[in-house]
Amino acid sequence: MSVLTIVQAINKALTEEMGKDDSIVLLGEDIGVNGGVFRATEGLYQSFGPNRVIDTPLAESGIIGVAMGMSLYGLKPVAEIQFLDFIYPAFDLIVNELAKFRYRTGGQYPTHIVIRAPCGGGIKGGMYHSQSSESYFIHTAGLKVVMPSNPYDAKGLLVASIRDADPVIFLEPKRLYRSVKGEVPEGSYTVPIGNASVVAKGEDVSVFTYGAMVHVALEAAKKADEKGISVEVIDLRTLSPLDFEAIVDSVRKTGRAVVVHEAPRTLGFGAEISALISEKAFLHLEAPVTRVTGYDTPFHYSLEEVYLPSVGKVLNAIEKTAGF
Amino acid sequence: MSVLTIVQAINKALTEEMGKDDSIVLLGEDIGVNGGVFRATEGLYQSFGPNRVIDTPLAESGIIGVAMGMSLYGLKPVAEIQFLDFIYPAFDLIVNELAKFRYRTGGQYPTHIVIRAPCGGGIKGGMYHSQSSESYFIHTAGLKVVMPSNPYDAKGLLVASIRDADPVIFLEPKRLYRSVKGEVPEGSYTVPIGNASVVAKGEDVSVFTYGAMVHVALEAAKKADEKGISVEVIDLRTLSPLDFEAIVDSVRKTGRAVVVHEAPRTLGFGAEISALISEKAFLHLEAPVTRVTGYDTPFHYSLEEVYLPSVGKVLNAIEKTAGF
Amino acid sequence: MPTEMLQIVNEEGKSDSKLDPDLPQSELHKLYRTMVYTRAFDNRMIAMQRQGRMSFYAPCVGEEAAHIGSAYALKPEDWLFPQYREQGAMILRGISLEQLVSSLLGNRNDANKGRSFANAWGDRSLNIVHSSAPVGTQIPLAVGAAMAAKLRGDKTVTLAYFGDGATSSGYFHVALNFASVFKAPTIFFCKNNQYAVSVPIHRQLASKNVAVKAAAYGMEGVQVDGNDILAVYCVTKEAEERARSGGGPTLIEAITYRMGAHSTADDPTRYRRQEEVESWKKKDPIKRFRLYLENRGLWGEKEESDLWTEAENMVSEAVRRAEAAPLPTVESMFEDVYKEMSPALKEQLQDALTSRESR
Amino acid sequence: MPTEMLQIVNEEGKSDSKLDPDLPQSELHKLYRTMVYTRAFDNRMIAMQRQGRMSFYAPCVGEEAAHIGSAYALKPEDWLFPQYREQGAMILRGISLEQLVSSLLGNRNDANKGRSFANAWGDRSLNIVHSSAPVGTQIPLAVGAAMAAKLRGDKTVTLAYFGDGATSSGYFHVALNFASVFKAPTIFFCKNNQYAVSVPIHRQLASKNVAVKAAAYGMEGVQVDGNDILAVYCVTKEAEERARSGGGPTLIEAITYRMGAHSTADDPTRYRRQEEVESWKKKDPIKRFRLYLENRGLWGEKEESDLWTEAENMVSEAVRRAEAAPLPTVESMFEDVYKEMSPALKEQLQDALTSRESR
Ligand SMILES: Cc1ncc(C[n+]2csc(CCOP(=O)(O)OP(=O)(O)O)c2C)c(N)n1
Ligand SMILES: Cc1ncc(C[n+]2csc(CCOP(=O)(O)OP(=O)(O)O)c2C)c(N)n1
Ligand SMILES: [Mg+2]
Ligand SMILES: [Mg+2]
Repeated sequence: MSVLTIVQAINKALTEEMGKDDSIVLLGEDIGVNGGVFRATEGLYQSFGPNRVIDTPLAESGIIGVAMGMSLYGLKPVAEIQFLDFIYPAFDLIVNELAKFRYRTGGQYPTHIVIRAPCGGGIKGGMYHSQSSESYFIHTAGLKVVMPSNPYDAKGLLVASIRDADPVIFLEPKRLYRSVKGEVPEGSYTVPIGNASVVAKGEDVSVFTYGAMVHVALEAAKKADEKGISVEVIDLRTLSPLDFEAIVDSVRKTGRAVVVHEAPRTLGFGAEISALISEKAFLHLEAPVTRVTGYDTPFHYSLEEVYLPSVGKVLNAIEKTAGF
Repeated sequence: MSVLTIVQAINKALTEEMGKDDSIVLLGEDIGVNGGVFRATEGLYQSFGPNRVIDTPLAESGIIGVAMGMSLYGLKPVAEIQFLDFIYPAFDLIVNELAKFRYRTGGQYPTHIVIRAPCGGGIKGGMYHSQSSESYFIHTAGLKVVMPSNPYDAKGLLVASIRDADPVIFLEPKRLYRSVKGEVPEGSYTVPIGNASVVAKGEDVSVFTYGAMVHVALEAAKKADEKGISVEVIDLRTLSPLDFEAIVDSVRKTGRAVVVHEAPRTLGFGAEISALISEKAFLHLEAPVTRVTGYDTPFHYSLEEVYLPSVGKVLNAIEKTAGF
Repeated sequence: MPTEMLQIVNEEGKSDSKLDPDLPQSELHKLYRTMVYTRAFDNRMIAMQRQGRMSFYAPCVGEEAAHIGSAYALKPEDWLFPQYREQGAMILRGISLEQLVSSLLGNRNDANKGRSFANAWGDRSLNIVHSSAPVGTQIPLAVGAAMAAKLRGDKTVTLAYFGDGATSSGYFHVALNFASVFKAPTIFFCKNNQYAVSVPIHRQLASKNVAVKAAAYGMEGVQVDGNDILAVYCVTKEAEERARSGGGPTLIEAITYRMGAHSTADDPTRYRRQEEVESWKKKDPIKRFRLYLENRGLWGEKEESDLWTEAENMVSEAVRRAEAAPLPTVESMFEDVYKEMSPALKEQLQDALTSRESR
Repeated sequence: MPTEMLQIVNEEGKSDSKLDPDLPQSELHKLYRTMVYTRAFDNRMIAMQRQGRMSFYAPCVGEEAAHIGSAYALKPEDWLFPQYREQGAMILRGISLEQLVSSLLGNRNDANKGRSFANAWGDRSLNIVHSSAPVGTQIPLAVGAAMAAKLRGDKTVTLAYFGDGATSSGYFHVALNFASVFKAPTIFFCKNNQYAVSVPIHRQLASKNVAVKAAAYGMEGVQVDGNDILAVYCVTKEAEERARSGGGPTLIEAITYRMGAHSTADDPTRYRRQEEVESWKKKDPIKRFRLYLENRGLWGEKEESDLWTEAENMVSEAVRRAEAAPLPTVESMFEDVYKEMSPALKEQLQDALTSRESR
């Protein structure tokens, strides 16, 4: 057990899994000698050499295409996309090939791949270093989508993703990389894909969120508590497949729900959660499901604090929902 | 006034607008001498020549990139993507550049572009000639997304899109190209972007849909009527910006809503409609908003009738909602 | 820099004896049989589509030498990444005719479980990666598989087929660049059939030819007469040896012609003249190889008519069996999206089953 | 096929008199002044970022000759499509220092309205299309603008700047292919600064160099000493004349070196040796051009120190003014997503205003 940051936990997961399974290879831009621009792959090039920690030319379609070809052959590639904002040159390969390969080949060619990408705002990176585009991947059948919010989950979910037989988009909230620390066990453990986690128990309002917003929601919950509103905060952790039982269970209890995410509102994940709650817990609902989200604009550079959901905005929504 | 198919109405819109405004140019694969694989551009090469009807090399990123460059310079390109399923090589340019150009340049460089693409199933085209991926574009701030369901709207919306100063993704339900006919006026008229249309008036249940599913919904509505359920069918026509007043008005009246689309369920447009109804008409709702959608699988080739929403499925949903 | 297109057998079926690979008779017959089977298959599938028994088909008429000759140069453990117009390579490798038809029909016996439209063949056990419709995506996959093989210490070579149209895609460039940087044992095999649907090669690219593009990657590039199966075999063999011995990738451009329509949905009279088609008929790769065999005394009228009868019967038999198979089950529509069916998909399967029952 | 890198002025500042374009003294001074202003600007921005007054900056130290010399060869009506590391070209064209700083700070005076991160400069009135972060996207845009100009009958030329890393992107290939097929009047200007962040050129590509890639498009390709501003000017001028007279596109590879870090977030000591950096310091383009001017008796100590004082003062003044400006308004965050604010955005603007008030 040691206290690690998220980026250290990710590094540990990669190091330990690569040590155990030599079919795991890493590919990405600047992940080798340089150790990754966020240092997630620090030391791995030195430990596993250039054949397993591969610095690629600057082409995301090459990274994903080549990783997919490797996986068809039997390897388990873990690709790093330097920023989620730069994944789109590979979008065709991800949506039309990666997500459909097992299906269209009648199960003959599964693609055992993890795509890691730092996501989200909060580092003053502007519209091309802050995007939260999980909706595109959640909407795509055949992909799994995972986003941890703390070091323990980061390691456990990454190990689970690496061992998962399906392609996993593993999103890392970059503003948490070094700002959140926590106990992380040495050695192997997994956090199962598909299970949400109740990070604060409560009775009056359920808040569903994930990634960096978990911490914003927890702070808002604390403030709401001071005002006499008991808030349950659920960290979804896995966005696809979704743990909708956990969502329904919580709403059955509280009758009120708020969804928080950084991604733009329209067709952000909040829309799906809201629709699911309507379908599965309609008679339990005592207030409209409220969304606190990024706005339907490109991510703003100098006003990022206005753009992002804040403790204040989440608290507002909790109060409004509780008082409905 | 003449009776035209949708593909003829589109052809008319292009012909008339190009005749009036020589800054309009067409780009795409096989749109020139060949007239487009669906014949939407038939005769235009002959009328306007190779400088304005440009057969491109096989690269969607080239089509969209070059069209965008042309629009920066002051032209109004209309790009054809042969099938919506093949738009993804240009996804980066669409999401990271086209959608953000006006914004990131402080309004200095708007991009006046229409991207036309045949979409949807029903022609036994399998997973790469049947996709309904409107969610990706609706979720992307900066794009407008339009989908007509009949020849009149097809012409009027396309003219409006060509004249619109923002980038428009113009989706054409290919199974309707020749199967739906209707009166289409000669000469100029527009159907405004942003307005839904009530295609059947009703009192008990509202059905929200668009594109090919409008016809499925209308048939289901007729059958429901025979069973004593009065159904209002709303053709959304414009998916972004959305006419949410029309949605809310209808739900205020009926208290019950069904959304129908071909796209996969999770984060399909039904999710957003459901969330909006919850937010804006919660107290009017007497039943959960029900979604009838494609499934969360790649589009199936030989079982496409099982995959697609059918009159039977929509009728089921209407009855369930009405009886809730 | 490639300057000349390699040809071994000319249009009269005469071979250049200095270049002829002198394959044994049995091998020559195998190649010719595969060509004829492929042509018979094409003819029949086009007819079936016209009869409304199939939704769509893309024939390879005229291009048989290019893909059969190249596939023949590889070993069974080498991996093929087809585009979609390589029926002959599929047949040569051993995908059964019935399987090819089952896949086109999307029936329950289809190894793709009825999910793939048109020419999306492949077979894991034969090291053929199923083609898909999006043009060009297979090219980087072939590079990745080759890099994996190299990493594993296997001597496997991979070959990606693609058309002249596909050379315009970003994938072509990205894949050739990766392959050259990582010295991947990959053969990039371009079937330049002069058209991408209606777009002729000179509007697809402005370089002298496709082969010269190899220079952009410091790679060997070679042009071959794609209607001369022996020449195709020889250049591919050379590329295969280079790849297998660690010499890295090769770009091959096979000059051929799409004698038929792009697909059953296409009408080529809209964009090309009949004289052009006629001029290429003289270069028909099957006719040429038959003349070669006849010139060498290895083939005659009798063998020819027997072979055609046999091929057509085999295709008919395959069609009969494939058409007898039922559609896939509704359950199978929800399988293989993931290894395990997700809770959401289980619900959706129930919905599909219920809807089917209720009407 | 380009065989040799063009150099006109050597490291001692001696020019080859047969090649020297013999620019008038005032023009030479203008070029040198722009180089010095650019260096002074870079130095100051790096310092500001270290002081926490700016979130991020990517300097162009060492590459000034490449982009200033090339931009100088064009006319004001020609369009520039920068990548992000061409501050000198921005200054030469006339974007004010204050505007450059305002954009980096994202303040209310920023013409981009505070929306763009880092080096995303541009100006509609100067025919500079704002750069963005995604590598390579500007290349096809430049081709489209050139095709539009040609269609309109304008004599405009467009120039796309990009790095060695960007040559690996699909955009590079797709754009050069379109440009060659349509004979677009575009100059593709690659600033080969030897690195893409940490990845050295020989792991980025395996061709002899970048310039040879022109052959893949039947295009002229030329290599130039990117630290020699006169040589850069001359090759770009030639390309500009070819483009303007209907001769089509050119690919230029300027050999230079990124003397500093990739950006303020980067630590180059992790991936390259100090000796390498030192060896390139000898080739510093500003030093070389100063020697050239001195050798020709056009420059001296006094002019040098006056110029530096002036440049530093001007940068300071620009910083002072930019830092005094407030942040953009909340309203402006919702403008320019569309020409007219949509109903949904109006609602969201209200939400943003309310949230801001409430805490
Ligand atoms: C990305 C993409 N864009 C467009 C299409 C539609 N399309 C199918 S085949 C084809 C032409 C392919 O030409 P080529 O690569 O020369 O192969 P050929 O058909 O000649 O064998 C086109 C445009 C597609 N399948 N994928
Ligand atoms: C598509 C994309 N992938 C990755 C990045 C991250 N990134 C920013 S600059 C850069 C290197 C660019 O190298 P080069 O083109 O040589 O330009 P230079 O920085 O050397 O001027 C990378 C990888 C990006 N901006 N865009
Ligand atoms: Mg072709
Ligand atoms: Mg560089």
